[in-house]
Amino acid sequence: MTKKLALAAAALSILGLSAMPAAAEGTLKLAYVDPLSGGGASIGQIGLNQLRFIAERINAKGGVNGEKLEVVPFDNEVNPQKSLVQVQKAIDQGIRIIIQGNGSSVAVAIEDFLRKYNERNPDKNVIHLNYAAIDPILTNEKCSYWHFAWDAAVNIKLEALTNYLKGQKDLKKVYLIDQDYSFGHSVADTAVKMLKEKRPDVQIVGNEFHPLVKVTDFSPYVAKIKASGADTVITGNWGQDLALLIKAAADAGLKVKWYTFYAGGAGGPTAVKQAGLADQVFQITEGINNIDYKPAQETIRAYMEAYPKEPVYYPRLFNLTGMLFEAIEEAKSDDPAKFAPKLEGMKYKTFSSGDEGFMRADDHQFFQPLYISTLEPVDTKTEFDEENTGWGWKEVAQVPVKDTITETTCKMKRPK
Amino acid sequence: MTRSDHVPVLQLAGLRKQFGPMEIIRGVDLAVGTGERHAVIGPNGAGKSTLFHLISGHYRPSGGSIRLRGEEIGGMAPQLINRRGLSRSFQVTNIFPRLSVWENVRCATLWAMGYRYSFWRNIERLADARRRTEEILTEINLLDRWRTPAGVLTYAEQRSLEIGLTIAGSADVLLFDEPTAGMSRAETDRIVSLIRKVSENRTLLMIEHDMGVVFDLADRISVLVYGQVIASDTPERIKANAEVQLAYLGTEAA
Amino acid sequence: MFEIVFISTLNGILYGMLLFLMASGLTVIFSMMGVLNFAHAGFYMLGAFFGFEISRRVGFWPGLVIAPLLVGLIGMAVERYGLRRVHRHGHVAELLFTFGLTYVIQQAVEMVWGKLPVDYEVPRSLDFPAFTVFGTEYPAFKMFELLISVAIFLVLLLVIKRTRIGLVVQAALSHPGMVAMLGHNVDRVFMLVFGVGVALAAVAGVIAGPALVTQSNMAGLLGPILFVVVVVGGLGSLGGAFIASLLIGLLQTFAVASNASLADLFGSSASAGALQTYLSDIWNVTVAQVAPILPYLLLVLILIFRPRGLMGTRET
Amino acid sequence: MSRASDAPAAPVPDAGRGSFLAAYGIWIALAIVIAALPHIFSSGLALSMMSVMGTMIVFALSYNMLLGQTGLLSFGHAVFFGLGGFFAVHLMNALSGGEAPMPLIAFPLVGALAGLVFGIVVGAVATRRAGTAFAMITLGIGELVASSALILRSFFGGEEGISTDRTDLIQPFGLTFGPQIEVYYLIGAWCFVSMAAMYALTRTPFGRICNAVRENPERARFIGYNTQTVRFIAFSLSGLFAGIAGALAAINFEIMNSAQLGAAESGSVILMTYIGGIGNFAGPVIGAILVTYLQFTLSDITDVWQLYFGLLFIAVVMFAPNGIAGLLTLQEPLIRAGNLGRVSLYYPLAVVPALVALAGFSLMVEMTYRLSVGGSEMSFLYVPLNARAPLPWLAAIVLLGGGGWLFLRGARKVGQVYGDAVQEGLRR
Repeated sequence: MTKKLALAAAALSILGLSAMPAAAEGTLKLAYVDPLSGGGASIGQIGLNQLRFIAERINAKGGVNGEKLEVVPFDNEVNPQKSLVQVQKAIDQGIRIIIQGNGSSVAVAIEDFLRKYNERNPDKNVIHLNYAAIDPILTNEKCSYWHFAWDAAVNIKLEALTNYLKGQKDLKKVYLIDQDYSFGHSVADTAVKMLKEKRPDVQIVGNEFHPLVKVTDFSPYVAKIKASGADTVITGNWGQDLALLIKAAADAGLKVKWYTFYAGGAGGPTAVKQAGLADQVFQITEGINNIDYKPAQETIRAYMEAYPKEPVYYPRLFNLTGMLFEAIEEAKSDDPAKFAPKLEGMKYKTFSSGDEGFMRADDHQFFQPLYISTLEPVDTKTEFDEENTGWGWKEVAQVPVKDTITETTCKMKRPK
Repeated sequence: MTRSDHVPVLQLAGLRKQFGPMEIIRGVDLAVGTGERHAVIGPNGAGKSTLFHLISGHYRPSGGSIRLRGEEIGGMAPQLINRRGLSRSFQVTNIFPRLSVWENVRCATLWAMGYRYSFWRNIERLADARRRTEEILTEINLLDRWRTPAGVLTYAEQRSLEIGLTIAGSADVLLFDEPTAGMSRAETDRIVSLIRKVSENRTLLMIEHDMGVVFDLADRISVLVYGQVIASDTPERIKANAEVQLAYLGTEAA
Repeated sequence: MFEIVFISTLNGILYGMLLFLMASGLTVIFSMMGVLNFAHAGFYMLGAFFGFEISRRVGFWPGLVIAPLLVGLIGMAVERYGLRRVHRHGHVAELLFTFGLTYVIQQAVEMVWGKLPVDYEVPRSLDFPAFTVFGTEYPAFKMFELLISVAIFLVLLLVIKRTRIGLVVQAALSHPGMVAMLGHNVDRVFMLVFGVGVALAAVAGVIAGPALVTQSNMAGLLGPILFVVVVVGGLGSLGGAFIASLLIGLLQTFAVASNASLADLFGSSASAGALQTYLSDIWNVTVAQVAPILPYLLLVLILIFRPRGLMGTRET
Repeated sequence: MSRASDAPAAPVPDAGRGSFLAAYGIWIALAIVIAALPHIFSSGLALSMMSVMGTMIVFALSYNMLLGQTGLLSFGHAVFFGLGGFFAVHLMNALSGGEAPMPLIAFPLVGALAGLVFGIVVGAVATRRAGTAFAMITLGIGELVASSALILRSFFGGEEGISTDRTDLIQPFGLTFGPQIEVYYLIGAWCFVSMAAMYALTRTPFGRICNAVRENPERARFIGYNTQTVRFIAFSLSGLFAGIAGALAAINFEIMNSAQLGAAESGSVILMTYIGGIGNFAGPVIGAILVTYLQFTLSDITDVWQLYFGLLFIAVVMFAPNGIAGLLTLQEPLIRAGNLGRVSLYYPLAVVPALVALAGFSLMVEMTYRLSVGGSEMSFLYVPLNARAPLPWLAAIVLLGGGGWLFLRGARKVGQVYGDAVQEGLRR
């Protein structure tokens, strides 16, 4: 029996399963836990490409604190349980920085897991850097010292959007349509609340929820929007739920303004272009490629030389890594326990425009200028298109940092 | 006719079965006495198998009554009829092919032994079920094949097992649907003596095409033609019955 | 009111016809072979992607012909070298085989075309609004979709009722054993039927691709609904599939149009209790929110109360 | 009259007259293995992987009560897994702070109860039919529950799911269940108990009748059994064990999510069970271990691992319908005849070319994938190559074609040798 087990053990270790050797001296490993197979893989792959691009550039300049960067990808299939396994795997390999973005469910699971893990292993802390999950509970009810968020949370985006809409006088009737799950509901609830505060004159003529990724035919929903007489639709829909909605609307000849969270997400630009809705679909993000800011433009060009198919998708990954490396260099240590305090309150010139943002210490949320932009065929002013459609994002307005600040209910528990 | 005391254990009255516009069983009256060996004969398409399907609960009658010991069973589910003591075999072998011969027979003993859906008793510890299974296997002469999966038995062995499954429970009314179909002379003889043995102290109703078997085994014979019983009597009188000769034996003679 | 009823009916019919376009192939396969092709939606997706590849090289119309042919050939190969082999292990094995096939098709499509939607465009010649009712435009392409569905329904009916091969198919429906005995090469008929069935799915794919989103998850999105259609209609019944498609199309669009919830029906629940928070979810949910799960409810109900389906000829 | 006393040609099974060791040896060995494993594989990853394996063993075995034992193909088994886990998590949260005298180790019972109750409710509907209709009902119910889970946010926690802290309960014997090793032993213990219970279940009158219903439902009715009742009981009990598995998953991950009662999870258990083998009690155990292992590791090796996974499943359905366990039991007559050693010398004739062909095939797959994601430089089995160059493609075709050809010849030879050896064993 023991002999067999020993054999099995040998076989397993050949396959790289039992305890991995600790990280080689002089490298700083970053675990990238995101979907790399299955439905969400394209998004995960884009993020990974960007992260690798950043790491190569840093390494070419000598690394961080003299350490070379290595990005280690872990495929989580946007599944919370699989993510925890992958985080465990990363920790086993001696990695202590987890970069993750897609899926609030995953982010919450990792945040919870690391909170408990760090409590149970106080001498070996692991940090969670979140570049895309924007459910407000991440930085409110569930906020954790070991979690930092770089994308603006739902309530922050809506704060910015409604502040922008304050000045839009042609806005009279708003229709809300969202996916029937927690994110969709938090978009709808927050939007209703903020619109009532800031534009009491605006009528909310519909507040619709539809099942998540289950609807093939949106024409009945479009018929309802049409019947309501809305001039503006606000939606948190993403992926096919957005693409199908927009296409159905264009098919039915619905003429409204679309304020979206994720028109820039995978498949969004393709759908908008197919629907022919130039200058009608807006998104709110922390940056777009077509902002006239030299350092960003140069980086994007260099990036697109390495990865010709896609433009920079996540400006926030540049912010995240930039701040992370600054913190590590300031702390002269890659131990999260040492560099996390440096991140708290850090001010940083954002990638897209060079305007300053800051990491709020109260809830570890990064505040930055946000941009309202619209999709239209590229022209002389706009250099980069999206998804090879020949259409690109054009800035409509910048919402300054001060107009994005929201309160937090977070009571941060800091380690002693 | 000493074996039959003429108290009918199974009684059909005005039994009918329609499939769409087609009426297959057109008012069958039949009485089978306790302890009797009763054969149903008739030309192909007369409705013999349909009749068995009605009695055993496979089909629901369109009309008429089926009484088992005076109790109406027409339209009951097969398992309920089986639990009332009527068990049947099938014309096309109908066993549990990937279970061993042993498990086939043991499964058939369980309900009558009172083990039903028991999921808390170790089946290997059920000595009575084991004994009963061994008895049946001895009776159908398959004891030395007990480990074999039923599906790989020879045809004749499968027919024996079919009979074994039918008698393993506590049923005392047995319906055999062409037990000797497709067998050689020697195999037929063996099955006949098996049937003779297992139907001791039980009532037997069988469909059979082999007239040798019928006249050898049966105490009484009923003749089914076009969904109706045209005669029901002792073998000798059936042989002599002109109507039967015309309708059935006559056609075969020609 | 009339406006919303009219528009909903129209939308329901359009959606229902798209469902039928896919369900027809599934029904043909089941009625002939007794196989519920779990991977049917996968072939639909293949049709869409093949159509996309062909349309960007030589145009939409050749794609409409070539893509279903290609998919049909693949389907025949799958039947010949895969399905036929597992056939002897019974229906569960067949179902599992096609279940595995959905995985493989999905992964293969993702491998070749990636997971992002591709830019599959409506052909120029049909890219205009056909008519406008109550201010809502109906694109010509959707009318084309409707036309094709009805045409396929009629052609299938004709083929099944009037031609020799159709008679063989029909005979196989009621007397599977007899057909082989009559000297028909059942193997070849099976292969052909499977090929034709999946080719019909591919036609649906080529047409639905530009109208909806051509993406690697399109199979998973429509697949389950498809089973609802064929089971509700009655496995193997073309007429049943037609009616069930319309029924489900209308059910969904009308449900979406409704904003009623239990709270509206009975007034908001005042009874306090521990279950209050949990119940409030159910209480306040609108019919529109649950619209897309209604078909599954219908499926369960049908299977309980009318296991043969609406028009089925045999119990499943 | 009784001929039963005549000595039968082969001894009929006897009622547990074997020695204690023969009857329970394998279980003792299993307990020892479960206890010893963490001392051999001690990394955090290995521990959490083995914890998942234990959970999945229970889940797959519970599924096989339906598919393998009773012949019911369900596409919605994860419903009970998920609900078991959710109820466990909710109760853990309700009792947090350690006020109630319920230690963590008792929580799988909560899952069991939830699984049983929902098994009864769903089973009452689903088991009215068998075969394809049953499969479709379970598919429909699975979709229904999974979709409803997103609507009923207070119970299922919406997208984030419901999380909990397993250490926040009363802690008898100083077991905090913070460290993964303690959780592993909890899961191991429950896995052992569940395995034993499910094995025992196959050896009861009910277990045998399930087999009979699987083999021939019609005949089962004519030996007195209501097949619907049999299916119903099997379904309910299988829900019970799925619920235990769900609760174990909840304890292990400390979070439950609506994805866990969805189609993907249901599909995953079908794959596990079938790949392992549905005809043998050990099959699902093998399947759960292997598939979990592959799920953990394959994604590190290739991005298209799910494609290989699907192909593996299809290959099993086509060529080894009894799964891996079935292939192993094929060796049994050889072992009995004592010529396994000789025959197994021939296995490389089939296995080696198969591996070669597989290498060729996966080389093609990987190169196609590389081209489709844009790029051409890659490495395959540590060999760097360019996916645009003709040479690797040529090599792939040669590997696949040559390997395939040799495999067909080798497999035929192995089949012959195997058949002869079995025949020889029978003659002896």
